[in-house]
Amino acid sequence: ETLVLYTSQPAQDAQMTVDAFEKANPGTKVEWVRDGTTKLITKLRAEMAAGVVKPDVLLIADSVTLEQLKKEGLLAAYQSEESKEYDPALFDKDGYYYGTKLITTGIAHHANAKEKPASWNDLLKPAYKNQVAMPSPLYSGAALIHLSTLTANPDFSWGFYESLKENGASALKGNGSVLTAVASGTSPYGVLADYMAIREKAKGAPIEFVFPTEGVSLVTEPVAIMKDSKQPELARKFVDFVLSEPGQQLVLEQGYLPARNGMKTPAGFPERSQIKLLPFDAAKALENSEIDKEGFSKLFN
Amino acid sequence: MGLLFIVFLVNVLPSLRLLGEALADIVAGEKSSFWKVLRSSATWQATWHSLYTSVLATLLALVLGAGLAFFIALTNIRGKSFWVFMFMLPMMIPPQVTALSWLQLMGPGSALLQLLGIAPGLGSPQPLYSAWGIVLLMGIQHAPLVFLSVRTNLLVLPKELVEAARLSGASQLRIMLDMIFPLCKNGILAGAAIAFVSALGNFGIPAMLGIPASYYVLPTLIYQKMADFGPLMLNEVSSLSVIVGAIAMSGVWVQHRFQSRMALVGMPGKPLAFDLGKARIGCEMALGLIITLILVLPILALGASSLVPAIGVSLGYDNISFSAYAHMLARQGATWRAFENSMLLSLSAAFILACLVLPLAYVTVRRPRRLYAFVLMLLDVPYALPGVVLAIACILLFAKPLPVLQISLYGSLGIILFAYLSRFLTVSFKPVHASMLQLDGALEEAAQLCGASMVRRWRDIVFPLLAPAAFAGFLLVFLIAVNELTVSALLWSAGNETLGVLVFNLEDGGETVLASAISVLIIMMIALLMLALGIVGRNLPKGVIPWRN
Amino acid sequence: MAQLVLDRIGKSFGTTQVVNAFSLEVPTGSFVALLGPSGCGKTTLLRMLAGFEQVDEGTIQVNGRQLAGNNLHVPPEQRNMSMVFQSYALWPHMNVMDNVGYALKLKGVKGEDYWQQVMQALETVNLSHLAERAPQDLSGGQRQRVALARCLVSHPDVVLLDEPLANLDQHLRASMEETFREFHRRTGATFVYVTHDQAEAMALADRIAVMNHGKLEQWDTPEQLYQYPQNTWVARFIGQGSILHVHRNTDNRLLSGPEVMQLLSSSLGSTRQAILVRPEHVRVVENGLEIQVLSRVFKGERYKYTARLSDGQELDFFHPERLELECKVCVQVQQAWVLMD
Amino acid sequence: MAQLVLDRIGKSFGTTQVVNAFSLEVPTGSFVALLGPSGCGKTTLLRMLAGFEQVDEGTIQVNGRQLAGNNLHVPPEQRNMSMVFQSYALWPHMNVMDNVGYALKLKGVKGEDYWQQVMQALETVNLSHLAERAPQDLSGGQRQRVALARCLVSHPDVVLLDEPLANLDQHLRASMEETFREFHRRTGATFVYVTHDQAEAMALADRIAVMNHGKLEQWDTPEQLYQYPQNTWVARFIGQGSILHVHRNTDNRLLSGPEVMQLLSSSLGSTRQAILVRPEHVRVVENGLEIQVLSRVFKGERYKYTARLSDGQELDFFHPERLELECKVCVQVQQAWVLMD
Ligand SMILES: Nc1ncnc2c1ncn2[C@@H]1O[C@H](COP(=O)(O)OP(=O)(O)OP(=O)(O)O)[C@@H](O)[C@H]1O
Ligand SMILES: Nc1ncnc2c1ncn2[C@@H]1O[C@H](COP(=O)(O)OP(=O)(O)OP(=O)(O)O)[C@@H](O)[C@H]1O
Ligand SMILES: [Mg+2]
Ligand SMILES: [Mg+2]
Repeated sequence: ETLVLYTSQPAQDAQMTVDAFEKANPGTKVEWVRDGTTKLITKLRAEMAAGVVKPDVLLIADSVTLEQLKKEGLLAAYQSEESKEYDPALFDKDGYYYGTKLITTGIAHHANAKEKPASWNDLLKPAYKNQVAMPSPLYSGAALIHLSTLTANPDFSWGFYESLKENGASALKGNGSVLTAVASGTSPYGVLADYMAIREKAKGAPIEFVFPTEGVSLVTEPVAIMKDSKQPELARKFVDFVLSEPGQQLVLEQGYLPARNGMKTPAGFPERSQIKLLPFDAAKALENSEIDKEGFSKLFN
Repeated sequence: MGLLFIVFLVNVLPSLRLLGEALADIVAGEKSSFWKVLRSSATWQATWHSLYTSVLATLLALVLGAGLAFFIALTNIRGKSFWVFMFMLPMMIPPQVTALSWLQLMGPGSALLQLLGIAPGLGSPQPLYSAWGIVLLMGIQHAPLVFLSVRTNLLVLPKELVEAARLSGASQLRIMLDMIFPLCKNGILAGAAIAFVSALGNFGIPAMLGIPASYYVLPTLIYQKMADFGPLMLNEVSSLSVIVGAIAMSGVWVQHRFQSRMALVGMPGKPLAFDLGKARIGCEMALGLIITLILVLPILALGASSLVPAIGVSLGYDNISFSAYAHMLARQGATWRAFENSMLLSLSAAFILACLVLPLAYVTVRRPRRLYAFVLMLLDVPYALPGVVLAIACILLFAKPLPVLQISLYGSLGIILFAYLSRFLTVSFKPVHASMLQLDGALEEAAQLCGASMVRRWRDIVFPLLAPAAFAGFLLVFLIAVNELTVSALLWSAGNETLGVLVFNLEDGGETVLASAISVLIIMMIALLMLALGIVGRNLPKGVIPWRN
Repeated sequence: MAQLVLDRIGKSFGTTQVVNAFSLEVPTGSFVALLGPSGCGKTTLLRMLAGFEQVDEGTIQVNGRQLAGNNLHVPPEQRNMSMVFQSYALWPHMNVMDNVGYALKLKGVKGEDYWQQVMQALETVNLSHLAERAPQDLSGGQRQRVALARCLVSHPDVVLLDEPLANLDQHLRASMEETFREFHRRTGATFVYVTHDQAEAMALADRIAVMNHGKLEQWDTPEQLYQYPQNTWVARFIGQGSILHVHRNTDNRLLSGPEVMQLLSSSLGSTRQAILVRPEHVRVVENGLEIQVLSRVFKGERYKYTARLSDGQELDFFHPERLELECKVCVQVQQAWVLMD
Repeated sequence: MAQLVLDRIGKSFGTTQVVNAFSLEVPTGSFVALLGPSGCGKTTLLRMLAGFEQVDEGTIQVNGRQLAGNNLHVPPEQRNMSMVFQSYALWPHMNVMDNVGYALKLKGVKGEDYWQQVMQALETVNLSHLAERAPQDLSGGQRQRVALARCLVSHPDVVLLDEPLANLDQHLRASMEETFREFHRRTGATFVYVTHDQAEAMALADRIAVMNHGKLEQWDTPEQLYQYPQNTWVARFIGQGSILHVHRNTDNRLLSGPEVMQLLSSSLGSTRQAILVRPEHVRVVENGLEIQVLSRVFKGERYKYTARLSDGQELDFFHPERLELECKVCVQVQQAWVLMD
């Protein structure tokens, strides 16, 4: 029996997940394709246009994308037993998708940077003029969620982005570019996903990660089952596996915050309870995504 | 006719499929995605940016590529083979790497600038994040395309033509302007057309340098559209691609417009040797500097970032680490498989194309028809499209098993090969076509009278005379394809990963160090391969292997 | 007798008519020269024979088999002809030997046989010592000789030669002419020989076709052509000679010496005619027509002079001795040919 | 007088010595022909003069200024020479007019002036009607004429011509020869003219250098060369003529008719010598040396015959009438030149 998985996890992590699943379910085989979320969805769209749908399970970066697919009726609902152990904010209440880990977006800075930013609003100070890099929501799903989270938040709203722009912040392509820019000192400060900075720092890179005082935005790397899956049974098993305790243990080993309650945190991260999350609503974010992107591209073009 | 059919299949079909997708909802009138795209001001701004950067980058590539070709082929500079070899290599280095190494070179972390004491402070504005940066890097990246094309052309110039001009009293400069340029017009145009089309479709460099400066070109805009997960995404992406295709076609139209058949009667002379006199050593140093900038520095940067424990750490004696290489050897399975796949794909694509392109060039030159002229313009479209878009077209075409044969290309290496054939057809076609335009027809006629059938004539006369150009095309395709990323990114599947995909996936996952290590290995392997070819190629006709004189 | 027949062949490039209703019947095995001024269409005609150019009008037949015309076009490789190109068209990627032997290779000739035939062809053109050279490293004449050897090595029905000796010196030329004659005799092939050199044409050909502006002007044996040119243009073109205008008084075409002398000394009447006086028919004598020497060209064995008659017309003649310019001498004309146009 | 001086020039390609200790002094403004068999090194010599090939040994000077030799090499563009190439070397990307006018453009000639000079050059070669054509669309002879016009339009000190008339018909050739003479007179430039055609060389040149295997064989005026060749090779090469072996009996070099006739009828002694008999010095007479006709070639105005003497040697001669092969005739030889080798 073969299950087809489309995932945006880094290749090594994906391989780990798949190996563990295959081990837990002898006789099954997982064919997986790894790519950026954008490309995966593009591939999926092209397949759909050609009348063929390959994947059974999606495990991709953000919930907004899945919300869109759900709206189009492309996903299958499944009420997993494991969901009991999860914060209801982390999965779709109809069971269309489940968050598997917590990837927050905070502030990274070069180890030698003059300033030590502590809050989002620090980035608007004159000392940071022309020094801040961030991933562009036009390319990165996580960045879009970050944008939606902030703009929907009355404490920030669009004014925050306008000020950022005024302060000369630049939008790079994705989180990878921001990491490189910060670590190499091209831009000493950056808006970045937590695990990237923390993992690099562990390897010795001159980079620090800060969870800003106002809170962080969050992507959950959700898993979902395609409606046209030819292996629905196996697909459900996969979802259960990812959400199960051993599955979450893997997440931990890979260096991410697991989504499941009661798990430990990986080295370099603060306690789960100390991370303050900014509120987020996937459905609303989807509704606003056009306006958000438009607003952003107007601002930064 | 069969030939045209193959070309149609490989080349035109994907473009048509995209056009179909773009116009799929045209019945929706005002609301259709095609109109929507056309009405959007972002589209036109990106179009303008695309044109601007591509044209300028083409000019730069022309100056660099043609300049070096002239320099190396026409002067009495020493070590010609070496220079040719060195100048072929930059094509191997993925644009992102070049971009990155330049960014690092000119950024605050630059070891070189720090050494000189002129390193900019942390976070100071990066001059490369601009249209000019894009132009600069694309120009350098595509210069070898022009270089090979022009060089091939230069080698067949009858020396009397230049000598006659010298006797007329033309200075070396005038000879360049009045003789060499016009006589190499076809090669220059062909090179320029490839460079232009490459620049038009280039995603890596504008993404790296343009996005931070909020400078969007069509490929980055297309990518942006793809991040728009809605159901209309494909139509909009296709519509934008239609614009790219249209620009590419008009570029190629310009090329065909100014290209002319110009049979060079007379024996090709020994490469002309302008005497540089005392300037020679200076010129050699300048060449060395250029090579350093476009080749050595990026490779050093790559090497450096493959040896550090983590990105951003500056390399020193104490922290040098071979862990990336060790890691790679440990999981050699995937690396080796990717290497095999890429080799297989690029070599077979290059080979099949060489076989396809020779008769195509022949037919279009010897029996010109209007239809051919049109087909020739279409040839460039798949190369001009951003790779992702071409990949979409291929998925659209092949996601279902082939109608009659019931074989599914999708999910196999086959579909990647198909996409490569489609994409690189023009790359291998251009040099051959340019050479064909200058082949004296009497040579073939003489064979015809000896009773040589079409096939024999081909084998004995046309093929050997076009071989250098065909090999140049082969090499170009091979070099570009072996690292190819954007097309294979959407088309690969487990077990079918290519080198480009491997590197990209590592990079995307933040594993820059590993990615650099693999890149270094790739470059080393290819360089070794090319050297080996040079040795094996001792028996090939003169001029076939560019770096053997 | 079976033959090569051109029937009202026409060819235009764009709007210029290059060959115009050209008809010719060439008996099999004959040696024909095509003579005409530069740009008159000789090469074009040859290329139509070889099949490189489509004929626009008319037909070409060889031995009753139609080769071209009426929408038929037998490709060159099936015509069994061979050709020496004006530009030689040597293959730069093959050495001399391979160039010459290519046709043999195509026919499957191999080994000792191949080698012998090639070497023999190279020997006839005196090039066996250069068999391994690349064509780029040969002198102009040597290239031409390679082209010749290449043409002769196969055994074609029809051999087309486009100025094959233009770059050779007189001796090589004479010996190549001999080679042609010999080869022609041996093979019985039909030779069509394009040249601008009349001496060559006359020395070699059984018959000569004189062409002008794409049209056939005269088709005759060399002797006939020289002695009895059909019109003024041919008279001017073939051989040297002066065309003089004299009073018309007879319907004879060939005028005897006394007749010419009488015409030249009498004044021009209302009815005129043109006569052709060949320089060899003019003798310097003690008493005769007085003329004044205008120019002198050294020709080795003799000088060629142009002189002015008393009425201002110019007359060419040969004389073994050196005469000073402007001096006056007396000449006698021994015969002349009346031109009708 | 200032002049072009070649001093012991040598040149090898690989191991073959192509030009060998070649010395020549050419007075300024003279018209020199370089005559020699195919492959003897004429083109190579010309290319060294122009500066396209480095000389291996020796020096070249013009008007006392050294151009080549002793590690000096003035590049072609600074030599103020011009050249017609054997392969024409027309620039395919320029039309006829631009080809011709290029040198003028380089000199900054513009507008009306430019146009006039170019058109004039084209008119001298009869090509003004083709000014707009591309060289590819010209016939062989037309291309050659364009090359000529191109060479003549600038005003070079030295004009180098490599078989410039090889592809032209006799009339065009004659008129081009006239053009050269005229041009030479007008400009006073030094002309070095390579040709394989002796008639041309003799008609045009003040002096002729005869070359063989890269060596200078004789350097003389045309008349001298023709009448008094220095050795057997030159005698054979220049003009037509028979070389006969006769008994040596005198130290005279120029033999009178009776002397020759006597030598020819007496038997060959132990000491032999070679004599050169030009065909024009052989007359068919009633009584004389009996010979048998072997071959006949039609030459227009006359026939050229080869005949066998009673002792088996062969003799060439001209005769206006047609003689049958194998028939016997009597001839008289009017003079001969003794060859010393
Ligand atoms: N690049 C070369 N390598 C070797 N030999 C060469 C090269 N170029 C010319 N030769 C030889 O040098 C000799 C002289 O050549 P050159 O072209 O000067 O002859 P030429 O007198 O002009 O003859 P032609 O009348 O046939 O043009 C020839 O025997 C030729 O084969
Ligand atoms: N491709 C072409 N387009 C237009 N005109 C052409 C073309 N080729 C030849 N011509 C013209 O056709 C005429 C005949 O050319 P052709 O080559 O047959 O002459 P030719 O008799 O061989 O002359 P030559 O003795 O000079 O070689 C010439 O006036 C030439 O300019
Ligand atoms: Mg011709
Ligand atoms: Mg020569």
